[in-house]
Amino acid sequence: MSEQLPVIIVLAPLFGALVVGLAGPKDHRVCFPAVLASLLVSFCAAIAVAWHVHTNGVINYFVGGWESPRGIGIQIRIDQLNALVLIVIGVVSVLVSIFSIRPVGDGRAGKTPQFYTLYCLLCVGLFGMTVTGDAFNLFVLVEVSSLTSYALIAMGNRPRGTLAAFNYILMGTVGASFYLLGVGYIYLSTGALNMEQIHSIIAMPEVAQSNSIKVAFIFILVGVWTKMAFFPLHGWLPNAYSYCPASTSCLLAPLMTKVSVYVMIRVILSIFGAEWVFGHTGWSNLVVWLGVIAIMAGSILALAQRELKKMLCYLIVAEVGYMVGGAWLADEGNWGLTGAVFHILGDSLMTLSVFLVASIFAKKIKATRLEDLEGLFKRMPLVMAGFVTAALALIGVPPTCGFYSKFYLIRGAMDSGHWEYVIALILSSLVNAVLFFRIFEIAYFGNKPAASHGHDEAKQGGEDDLTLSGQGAPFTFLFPLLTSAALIVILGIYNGEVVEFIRIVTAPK
Amino acid sequence: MKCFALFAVFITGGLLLFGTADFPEQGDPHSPPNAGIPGDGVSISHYYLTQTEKDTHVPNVVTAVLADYRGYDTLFETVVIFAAGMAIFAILRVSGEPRKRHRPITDSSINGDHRRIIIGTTCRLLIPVIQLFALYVVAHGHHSPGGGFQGGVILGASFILFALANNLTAALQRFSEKTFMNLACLGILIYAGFGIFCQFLEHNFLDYGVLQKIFHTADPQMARSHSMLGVEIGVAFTVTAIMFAIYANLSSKGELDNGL
Amino acid sequence: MSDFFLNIIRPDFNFWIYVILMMIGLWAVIAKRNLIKKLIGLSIFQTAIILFYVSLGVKEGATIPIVEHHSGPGHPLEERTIDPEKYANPVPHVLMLTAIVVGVSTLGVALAVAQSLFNDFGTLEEDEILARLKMDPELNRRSNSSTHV
Amino acid sequence: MIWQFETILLIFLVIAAVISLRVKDLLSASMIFGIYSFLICLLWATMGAVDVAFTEAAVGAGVSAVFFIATVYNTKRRSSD
Repeated sequence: MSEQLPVIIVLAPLFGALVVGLAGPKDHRVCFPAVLASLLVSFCAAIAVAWHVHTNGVINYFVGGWESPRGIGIQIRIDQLNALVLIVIGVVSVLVSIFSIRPVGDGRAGKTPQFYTLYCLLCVGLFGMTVTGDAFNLFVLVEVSSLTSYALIAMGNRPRGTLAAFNYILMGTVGASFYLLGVGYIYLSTGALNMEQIHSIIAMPEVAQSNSIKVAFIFILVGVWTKMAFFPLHGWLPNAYSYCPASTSCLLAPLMTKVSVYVMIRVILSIFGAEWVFGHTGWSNLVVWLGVIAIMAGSILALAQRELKKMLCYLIVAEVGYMVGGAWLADEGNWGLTGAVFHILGDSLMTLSVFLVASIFAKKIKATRLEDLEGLFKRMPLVMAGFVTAALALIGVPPTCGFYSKFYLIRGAMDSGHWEYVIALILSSLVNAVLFFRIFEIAYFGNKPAASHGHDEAKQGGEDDLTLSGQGAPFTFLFPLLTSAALIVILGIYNGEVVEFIRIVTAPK
Repeated sequence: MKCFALFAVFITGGLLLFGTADFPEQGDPHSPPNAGIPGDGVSISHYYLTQTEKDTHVPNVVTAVLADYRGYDTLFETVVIFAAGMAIFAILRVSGEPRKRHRPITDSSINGDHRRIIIGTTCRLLIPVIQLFALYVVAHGHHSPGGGFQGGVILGASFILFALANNLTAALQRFSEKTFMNLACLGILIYAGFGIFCQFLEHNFLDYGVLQKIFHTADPQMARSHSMLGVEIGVAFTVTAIMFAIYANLSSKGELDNGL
Repeated sequence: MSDFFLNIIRPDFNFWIYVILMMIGLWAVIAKRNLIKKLIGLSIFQTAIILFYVSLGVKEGATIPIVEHHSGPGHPLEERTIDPEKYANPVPHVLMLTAIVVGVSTLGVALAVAQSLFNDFGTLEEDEILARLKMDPELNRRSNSSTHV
Repeated sequence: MIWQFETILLIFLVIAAVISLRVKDLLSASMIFGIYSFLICLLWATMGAVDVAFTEAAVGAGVSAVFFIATVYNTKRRSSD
């Protein structure tokens, strides 16, 4: 059975979704256990697969048994790169599902089964995007994950969130269509859809020179950039993530953009080949500059925000700039690419932690603006501990993984002489420091009487006793947060091993 | 906004035309998509055209590729539809108990309205034919254009037509919300079930050939053909249910009462 | 004139048209203010891509990709040879079936979101919606109370 | 595949697309979009893509036009552009 694991990772949440869809409307209590069980199956399968990759090398799985001739069926391919991404998706989805048990302020009144069905389907899409080895199959799974995320965002019942969801639909669909168009141009010049096959054909000199391949690459890149909210195309992200239900934002913010960055790296490495992409020197410089602009713009816009979640959303935009710029550094040893992959892993956990904290604030004390956070160190010490860990990681303080990913990114930038990227990275770390220390200051030194604030808001909350219970957060909030904070530190400590694992794929051949 | 739009549009158009420069001539049977790249082994298109019937006994190559060679794609395409149904339900459906009907609509009152007598009678005559045709499209997809999607959409459209000609409530009495949501899940369950079943028989996901033992066919190819019919039926269930569900929610603002 | 048409425009006419359709669609998505118009534009954009794919699979003088079925006793399957040039390329057709279905699913969800926007704002014009948001910055908190049901 | 026929279809296609975007009445726009879908379905039938044409006839010209109309029925019929 162990050779079936790659596809089980994708199928388990699908069955979870079907169980919820069939049994959920009759009894809402079925939903959560089914979701958690299916995600845990995926998570365990992901770990088993990663272990298998570690010991035996790359796994190739041919759906339907259509192995030869090459490319007639759909191939699932798991190497070191996506094994790690799969584990991260597993961790995040399981933790957020635990967080989502208490639907306070989620705007999903009476729609719990639909929420969990969409949640599982979103995980199906993300897992599927990660494992697939087929260019067109990737499009279908991108659509699965996009469609569900549109719905999850629009479920919030807040007019601004709905408007953001509509804009997201337009931009997301245009982006996916661009990706589809790029695959069309690839198919036009190579006649193939399997990533390995396309890669071997593009290595032929007469194909590599053709205009259609270049146009295909540009379209695919623009499509993926739209999905990951790379700077000029980031318009949909801040509103969509800050006005959607809490659990949704905790799931989407860490995963959607990072998996899209993974897709970009997969496209560079597995479809077009690093030699072909970085062979066009002008492109690499251009994209690194775009990344620099994205980092600066994201940081500056984050400084201007007064709402915690909005601020975090602009930080995501800056982080995407790190990863895209880093992946395109094209230094000799591919350290930039390695750093970008490591940053995908680390940043998912950091984003998860800060969004969990922001959601806990919003749920428990109805605080969405920075000024509302006064005196929180005393009221919720554990939550703030998690927040501090994540913030230090985002700033880039040593024992956390944020430091090491920035270290590898800067090493790559120095090797390739992209000093503007180094400067942008350091400046943005400073901005992060300013942002988070501002919050710490408010939360530590501000001493607004906590009780009066809590009561006024709690009356509106009605039956949710959470708001009233004041001190501390319940276990289902704390467990995901503290786990992810711990993982941030653990990933930082074991960075050498993880990077070595990543280098098997990213090191120049 | 208009300036930006023009700019974006012309950049896109220019890029597309730039890529057109080295297009193969249209209709050229030896172009890369149609015949592959020389030196890369068998072209997938040629393989499908020449080997499909030997591999699966299905003359309609498109159906065979859709349901078998690239069946994994089609599974997730069905999942996309299912997700859309769930999404619309999650976005639009008004929660809680549906509002009580002022005037219960029974069979007698459906066609009692004189303005609707022509439409009603025509639909009564048409709908059975449409539904029969939809079933034919699903079942005959192996030999002629058609298959689960087309059949499913037509079947769904027949319910939509019924709702348009009479009213949504009357349609929902025949095809209730619970039924279509369960039907949608069931469709995917059938599709994925075929795949999982192959896994239990120690083959890869969706490797239908191994189902020979179950269907008692003479060769694995015939088992593939039968399984394709099975998964097409699953697709048709989901598509029928979701198409009607989308219409029902869109036309009644999620209240599922008086629609269009 | 007709020579010019046959030699220059005609061979790539499909590609010209699909580029034009795609530009029309994209323009509508960006520049139109009405949300329904944007969605019509989006659909046109998607069909243009489908047109592009289908044009790839065309072969001069070929028929539909359904191979002739005569597996009688006189025609054992293994001995038959099929000339792939006689049939249109099935791969783009398969891919585009998927794309059409994905397109209609997205359209359905988008229309649902548009209706839900209409419930919130009472209009489908983008500029009016934005103006209303500006006038009433607290709108985003308006329906919060209803979500706690 | 007759090229004259195809050319005429392609030209009509562009005309239908432009009109459906220019009409201010959304109901008409939806209907013209249905016509557009039907034309493109004919085009695909002439190109040998029968399955695609079949799907487009059912989905594009049939169901999605109905979805548009259902939405227009529940919202406003007039559009400013």
